[in-house]
Amino acid sequence: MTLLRVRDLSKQFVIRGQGGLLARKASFTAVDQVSFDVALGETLAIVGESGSGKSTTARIAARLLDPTSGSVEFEGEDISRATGKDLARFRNDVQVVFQDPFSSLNPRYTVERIVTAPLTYQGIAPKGGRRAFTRELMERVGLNPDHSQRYPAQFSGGQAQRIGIARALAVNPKLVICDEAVSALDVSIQAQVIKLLMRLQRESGFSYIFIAHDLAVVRQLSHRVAVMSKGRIVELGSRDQVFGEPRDEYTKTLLAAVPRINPEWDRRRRLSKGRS
Amino acid sequence: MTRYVIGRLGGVVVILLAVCLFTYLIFFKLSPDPAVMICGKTCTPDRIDSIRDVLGLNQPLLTQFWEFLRGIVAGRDYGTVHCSAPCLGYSFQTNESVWNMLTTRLPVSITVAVGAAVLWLLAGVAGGLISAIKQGTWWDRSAMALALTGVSVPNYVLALVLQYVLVVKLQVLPFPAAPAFADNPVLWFESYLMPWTVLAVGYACLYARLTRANVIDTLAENFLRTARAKGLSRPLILRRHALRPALTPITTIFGMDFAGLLGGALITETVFGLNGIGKLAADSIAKNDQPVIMAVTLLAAFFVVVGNVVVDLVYTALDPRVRVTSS
Amino acid sequence: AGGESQTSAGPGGPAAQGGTVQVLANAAFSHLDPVRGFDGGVNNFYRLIYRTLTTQGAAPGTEGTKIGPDLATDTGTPSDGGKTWTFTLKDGLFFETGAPITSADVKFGVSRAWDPEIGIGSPYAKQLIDAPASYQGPYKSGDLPTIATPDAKTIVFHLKKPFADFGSVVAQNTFVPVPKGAGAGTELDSKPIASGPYKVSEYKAGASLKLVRNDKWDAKTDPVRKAKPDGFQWTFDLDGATIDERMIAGQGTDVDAIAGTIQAATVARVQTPQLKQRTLTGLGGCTTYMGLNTTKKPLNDVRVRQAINFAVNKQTVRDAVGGSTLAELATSIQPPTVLGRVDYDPYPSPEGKGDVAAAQKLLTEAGLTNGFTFTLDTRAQPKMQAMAVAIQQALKPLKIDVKINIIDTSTYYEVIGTPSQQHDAAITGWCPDWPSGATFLPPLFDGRNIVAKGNSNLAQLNDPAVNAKIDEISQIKDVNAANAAYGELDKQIMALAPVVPLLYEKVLTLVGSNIAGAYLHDGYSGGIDLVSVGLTDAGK
Amino acid sequence: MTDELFVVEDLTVTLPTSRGPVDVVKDVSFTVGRDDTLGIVGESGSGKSMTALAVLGLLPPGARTSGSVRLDGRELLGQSEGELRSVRGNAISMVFQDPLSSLNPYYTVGLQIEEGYRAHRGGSKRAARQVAIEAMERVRIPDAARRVDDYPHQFSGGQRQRIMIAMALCCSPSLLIADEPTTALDVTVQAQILELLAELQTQTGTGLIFITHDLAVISSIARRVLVMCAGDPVEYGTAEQVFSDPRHEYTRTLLDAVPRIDDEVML
Amino acid sequence: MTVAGPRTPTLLEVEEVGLAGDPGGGPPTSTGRILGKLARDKAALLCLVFLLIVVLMAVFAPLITKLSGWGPDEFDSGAINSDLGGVPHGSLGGISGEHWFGVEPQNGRDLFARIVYGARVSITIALSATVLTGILGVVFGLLAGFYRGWVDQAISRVMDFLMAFPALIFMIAILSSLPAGNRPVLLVVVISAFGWPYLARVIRGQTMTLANREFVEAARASGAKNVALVFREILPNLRGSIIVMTTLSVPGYIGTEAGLSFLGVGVTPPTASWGQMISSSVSWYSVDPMFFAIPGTFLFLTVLSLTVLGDKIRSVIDAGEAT
Ligand SMILES: Nc1ncnc2c1ncn2[C@@H]1O[C@H](COP(=O)(O)OP(=O)(O)OP(=O)(O)O)[C@@H](O)[C@H]1O
Ligand SMILES: Nc1ncnc2c1ncn2[C@@H]1O[C@H](COP(=O)(O)OP(=O)(O)OP(=O)(O)O)[C@@H](O)[C@H]1O
Ligand SMILES: [Mg+2]
Ligand SMILES: [Mg+2]
Ligand code: NI
Repeated sequence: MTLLRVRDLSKQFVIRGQGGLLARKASFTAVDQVSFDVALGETLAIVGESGSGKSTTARIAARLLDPTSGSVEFEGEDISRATGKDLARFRNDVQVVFQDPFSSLNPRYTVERIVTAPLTYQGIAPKGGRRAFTRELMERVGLNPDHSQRYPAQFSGGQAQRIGIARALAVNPKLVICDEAVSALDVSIQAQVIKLLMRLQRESGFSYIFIAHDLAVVRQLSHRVAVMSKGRIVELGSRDQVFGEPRDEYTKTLLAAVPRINPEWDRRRRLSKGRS
Repeated sequence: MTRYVIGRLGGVVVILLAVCLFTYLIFFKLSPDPAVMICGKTCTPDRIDSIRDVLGLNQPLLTQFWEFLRGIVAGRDYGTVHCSAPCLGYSFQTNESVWNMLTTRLPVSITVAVGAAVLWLLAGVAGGLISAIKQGTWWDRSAMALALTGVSVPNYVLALVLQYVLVVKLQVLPFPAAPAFADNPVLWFESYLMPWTVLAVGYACLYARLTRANVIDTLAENFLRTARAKGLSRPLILRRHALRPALTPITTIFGMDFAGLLGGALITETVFGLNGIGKLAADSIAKNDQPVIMAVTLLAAFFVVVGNVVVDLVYTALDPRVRVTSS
Repeated sequence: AGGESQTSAGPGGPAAQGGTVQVLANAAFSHLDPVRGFDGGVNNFYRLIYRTLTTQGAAPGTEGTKIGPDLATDTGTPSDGGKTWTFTLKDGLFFETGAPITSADVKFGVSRAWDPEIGIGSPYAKQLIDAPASYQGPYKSGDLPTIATPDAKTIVFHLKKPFADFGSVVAQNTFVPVPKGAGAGTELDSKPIASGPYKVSEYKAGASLKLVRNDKWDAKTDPVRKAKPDGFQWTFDLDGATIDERMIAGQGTDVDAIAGTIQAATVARVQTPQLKQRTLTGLGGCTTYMGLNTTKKPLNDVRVRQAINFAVNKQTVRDAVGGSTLAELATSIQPPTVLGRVDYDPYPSPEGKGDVAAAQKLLTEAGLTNGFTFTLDTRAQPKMQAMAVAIQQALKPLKIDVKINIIDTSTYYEVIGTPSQQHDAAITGWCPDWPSGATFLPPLFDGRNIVAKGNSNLAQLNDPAVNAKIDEISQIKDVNAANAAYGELDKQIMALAPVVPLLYEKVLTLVGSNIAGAYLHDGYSGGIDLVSVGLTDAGK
Repeated sequence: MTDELFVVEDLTVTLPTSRGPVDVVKDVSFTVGRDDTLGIVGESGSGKSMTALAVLGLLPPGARTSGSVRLDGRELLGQSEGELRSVRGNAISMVFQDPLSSLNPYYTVGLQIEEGYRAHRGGSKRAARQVAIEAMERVRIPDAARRVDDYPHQFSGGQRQRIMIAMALCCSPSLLIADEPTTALDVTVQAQILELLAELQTQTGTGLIFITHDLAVISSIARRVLVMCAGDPVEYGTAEQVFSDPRHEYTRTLLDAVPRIDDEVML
Repeated sequence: MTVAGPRTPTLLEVEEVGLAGDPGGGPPTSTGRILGKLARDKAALLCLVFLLIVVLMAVFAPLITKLSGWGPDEFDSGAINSDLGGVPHGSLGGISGEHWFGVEPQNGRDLFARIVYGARVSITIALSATVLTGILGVVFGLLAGFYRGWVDQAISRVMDFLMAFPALIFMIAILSSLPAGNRPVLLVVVISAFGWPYLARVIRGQTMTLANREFVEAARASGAKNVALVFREILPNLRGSIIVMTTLSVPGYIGTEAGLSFLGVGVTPPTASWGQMISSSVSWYSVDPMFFAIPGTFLFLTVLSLTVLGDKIRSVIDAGEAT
């Protein structure tokens, strides 16, 4: 069952043309004829070049930005023109984790207030009170629950990112759009968060759009993968197909460039571990 | 952009028309019959009638309003006298051409406004900035206490006290008058110094507090850390990175305040006997001199409305994030 | 005249020839056009640039209010039982333009008073001189046939009915000569054509006015105007407090300055001997009173009005305007400066502090033991409000609840002058146009003068006996006898208590240390007589 | 080792919180030589960024530090703002972790790159602008000549990160501290940036402190590695040693958790 | 692969409630914590105490003046010198055991009683006008800045229109043509009607900037409706300007009330108000400085207390962030 259907999405930004203040406007195509589907309970990963339009696509899919052309359907309804109740329902069902951790947190609010904001906005009261709810949520994403009264500026980059994740998971969305949601996390916490995401998918049928540069992570949790370059989807296929037999030239370059830990050292470590 | 400006200017005209009409209604309908006031102490009903006739007060209100508007563009005739465009009529009280009254007084108001604005911007922004940097120190506290005193003192009180101290007691300044700059620049400066100061104090205090609040907010931003990390000099950091975001909102207020002052500083001009638009307004209200009230209102409205357009343009120019969505 | 109205002698000795007198003024002149302007201040000023057929004297006290010839050789010759008046012009009279002043110019000047657009000043010419009903002034209706000018020196006025004091009427501003054909529209308001010793050299409306000598004026033709200084310089629209400060400080050209009455708060500061030397004080020549609307209940009961007259504490009212230095307690309607006025007190109380017992008795008689409520109109001016509050406070013990209704200064007279809008009482004042009961009692108390708009009979008193008496006095040919009769009429009216006379306000003014020849002129609301003032040392 | 470029000894950072002061960095010591690269890895929130900020005296207000930080033998800790100014952006440059909030939204990225250059190198506006464009080109921002006049919010996350790098590089510092500079970059661009950094190091002998979570990147560029956990330096050694024979439990957990592209898929 | 199934809350137990439930959503700690912190701050406590005194004065005015012996409108001719223009007898403006704060020149009314009664009028008018302009200014400023487009156009043009009138002139014109009615209420309404655009424009400008911040977008993605975005996300970031502008508007409105009273369109005499007292004392500044100093001091202290308190509250809220 298709949850989200994106068709022929394009986005052009108005940019300054050459020739000073009074110059004519020019436009720049950030997203170009992008189409994809996300099924219920599925993870679609979007990988690709930096600046290729991944975040822009995600924003449009979450209806935070209006497309220049194209359509976005959620549960069969075109949401690119939805208003009022329909839009509210859509917003409740779709949550976003933003790429830039600090900018997306209101500097005036404590973590507790930030994390429970979606509940407040959707008129849901947390069982057991806000404090307990927040503490539990913070624990799940690996944050110290004692810090629930701190303000965003008092956290590290990775912690701020986890606040963003916690916020997205506070309600029960059908679709979570994760824009580089785990990039600032150390690998062990990253693994914990990924496990959490996958468990939620298993148990509650969440769908994800997962934007990431870490191809190893993508391979771990995606069902299908879209590869973007210069505003277009150059390759879209099942995970095994994209990783196993990439068709597009850019995908191949990408896969070839993945850095690895010095294999020699790695082998030695495994050996020593085995010994100890 | 050009279209936006043209649209806004169209809006200005509409607002001015609305202001005109509203003023007209209020002062010509709600307030007493000017004919009676012109008529004076010993007056007969006949005479009131003939005065009304000459002034066109017997016509329907809208016709009168239309005549008034037409006069601005095309000039008009009053009884035996012709009033050439832009005709804002004649004062009921002094029989002077209102246009002349405005043009002779405007330079005084502009001088007062510009001088005061320079003073309060310098004092307010500098004071607020220093307070913000030295937040919580002795300097900060005393500067903010001073700012409070400043706003709490009504400016006519300040005017009289200053006058008493500086002019009467210490005799360092002359009694305020409005001499021409060309005649005696030193006297000109000395004469305006007090009005400028008195007018500037209240604003300076407000600006200092606002600047302080905004700068403190800005100082906590991450980008300020970046600026420091680049090894920029302190003045540059403050001027470029701290002050610009802090001052952008202040431009809004400044535009409103300055434009408002161009339309006359009522109290200050009255207290110091400066013949500007503000004093003209005060006098014409006291005498219920409707054509003058009308003209003063229009002039003030013009400055404010145009000022607001300028503010909006400047604001979008100053804040790139606003700029992008506005196009 | 009352003994208190003594005008202090001018400081600084005799005025020298030359120099410029500075005048610091609160407000600008209303009009420079003589048929438009009509108040004490502007009348005083007009004498510097304009001449009229006759004029008041130039001296302190009653000497000053005596009418004497100016352009005319005498104060007029009546004929036809006082219905026709003939005046002859002196020789050697010229406008500032150099043109000679003829009787035709005088006639032209007077006829302008009929122009509804500009004839808004002194009303007497129009009221007294016979003219076609449709006459609209020389610019619209041309020549006024009822004023004859048989030759260039003679002018003959035909009145509607006999008027004994017409010699005083021709001293009014409307009788200023204007060159035939000139002065249409607002011309004279910005550029007067001088006939007096000075002419306007620079006029910035609302800011300043500069007078310089009119060399076409011949001192030999003018026994009244001393005209010692070479010029006058007005600075208008100064703040009252600033004027006081400047006068006290007396720096720079302010030593050559004169100004109006000081503010109440300044009184205490001018008590030093040095400043006392520079002060002039005297009566302003007006009466401040509270009109009681006799058509409203319960003020229609004369006992109630009398009770109020007894109860008002005039001391506190006086304190409200600045105390004993700035006002005297009023007892009669006519102020002491009016000729023929009788000094008496129909509703006496100790020190004018109000006699509550007497008032209570009258109220009990009227059946108002429990008091009542009435509304008092007053101007939106601190002084006026303070007076109203003082009255309110004084009537409280009688359980009279005074509701103060504040009306904008600019519309005050219109409101209280419209019987349909007027409330129960109002505080206002009246000044005579010349010091005679003729310009005081009939306008205020003639029941037949009650009009729907612009009414000045605030009490709306329409008493047949009073009306008859007014008619009777108007028939009296002898001016002095008439004035004496007005003095008696004053008593007759006060018995009806249509008003509560509150104060005779005084003038207290400071002059610069170099000012000479200054005295207060009774005819000009107590202003310093401008035609006599000058400088001690003209070279300073 | 006497000619070490940069030495940190027993650095401790204490931050005030509503529950009293907290040591977020405890007794950290390390050295960086010329043309040398130190990798700092560790738990999120373990004090990596605070260590970096402490070096330049950019900690949040109220923070206290102790220990010693020396660049070319010159003590930096506790120096006045004025003295630090000549070091910041000149001898030591820094790439911040959170690019969007670290860029001033009111100015074009061009100006923000230029101003650092001009503060230390002087020169005309035009020259500085040229430098800015070149720096942007070096970090692979397409169409740099046009985009130099764009504002931060007009860039993608990775592009902003690269602008931060360009800003840090334009004065050829002797020490570059890069706090997660490539997290938002795809692997190809990342490779190019890493190459660029290596090039710079060989050309100018720049010392590099590279903070990241990407252990693969560390293994390929760092000569020495510092592992942090909850403010403590749990392991410090050569890359080879840390990767092949981790001594501390935490390092081992970390290395075990690294996802590998060829790992078995859990899904 | 699609995993269909009932959407049961698994991560955390949540229960659905209607929109009515828990609209607050603010930091749960705030009120209690703020009060607690303020109580521990000496300066803030002092300010609170002073404001409390003023409020009590206003509330119990009749009682207090019974104690002091003189009513606010009672004349005391014995206390002033009629021959010197009505200056109070004695130094310090007639301060004595009988008249604690001295008397008013020209009529000898008791200044203490007038201060006490004046507090009623001035504080009510200034505070309600401040609150009203504050609310109008903030709400309309936020809406205009946030929605842009035609909402902004409509609100901005109305603001232009209101601001275009020289406010004082029009207050006089309107007030003098309105029936007397309840003057203080009328004053508040008129002052606020002309006063709010000033604040609104500032708020509008800052809102335009804030509306483009990413955290607003984030909240939108969390399901916040526009109204919530405006009032929950943007508003807290404006408090610096709001606190400054509103605290400083208190003396402004007291002054406006004074000016209007003076011009005869404000409160009717003999009602006392601080503004009216200050403006009538101005001309006496050199002869009877106490007449000015006493109401001036009260006004100053009130404003000072409000501002200091505003700053303290702000810094207490900030406390978590800064330290
Ligand atoms: N202003 C502050 N006040 C109090 N504690 C703070 C403040 N800023 C950061 N911290 C705390 O200091 C610790 C170290 O933060 P730091 O930013 O150095 O972590 P990091 O190692 O860079 O983590 P990440 O990899 O997530 O960026 C964190 O636990 C954080 O919560
Ligand atoms: N507001 C804007 N105005 C103009 N150009 C923009 C704007 N926002 C984004 N762009 C441009 O659109 C392109 C796509 O940006 P987007 O943020 O979608 O990239 P991305 O794929 O998320 O990259 P990254 O991985 O670096 O975050 C970029 O080249 C960027 O510069
Ligand atoms: Mg992105
Ligand atoms: Mg970090
Ligand atoms: Ni007039």
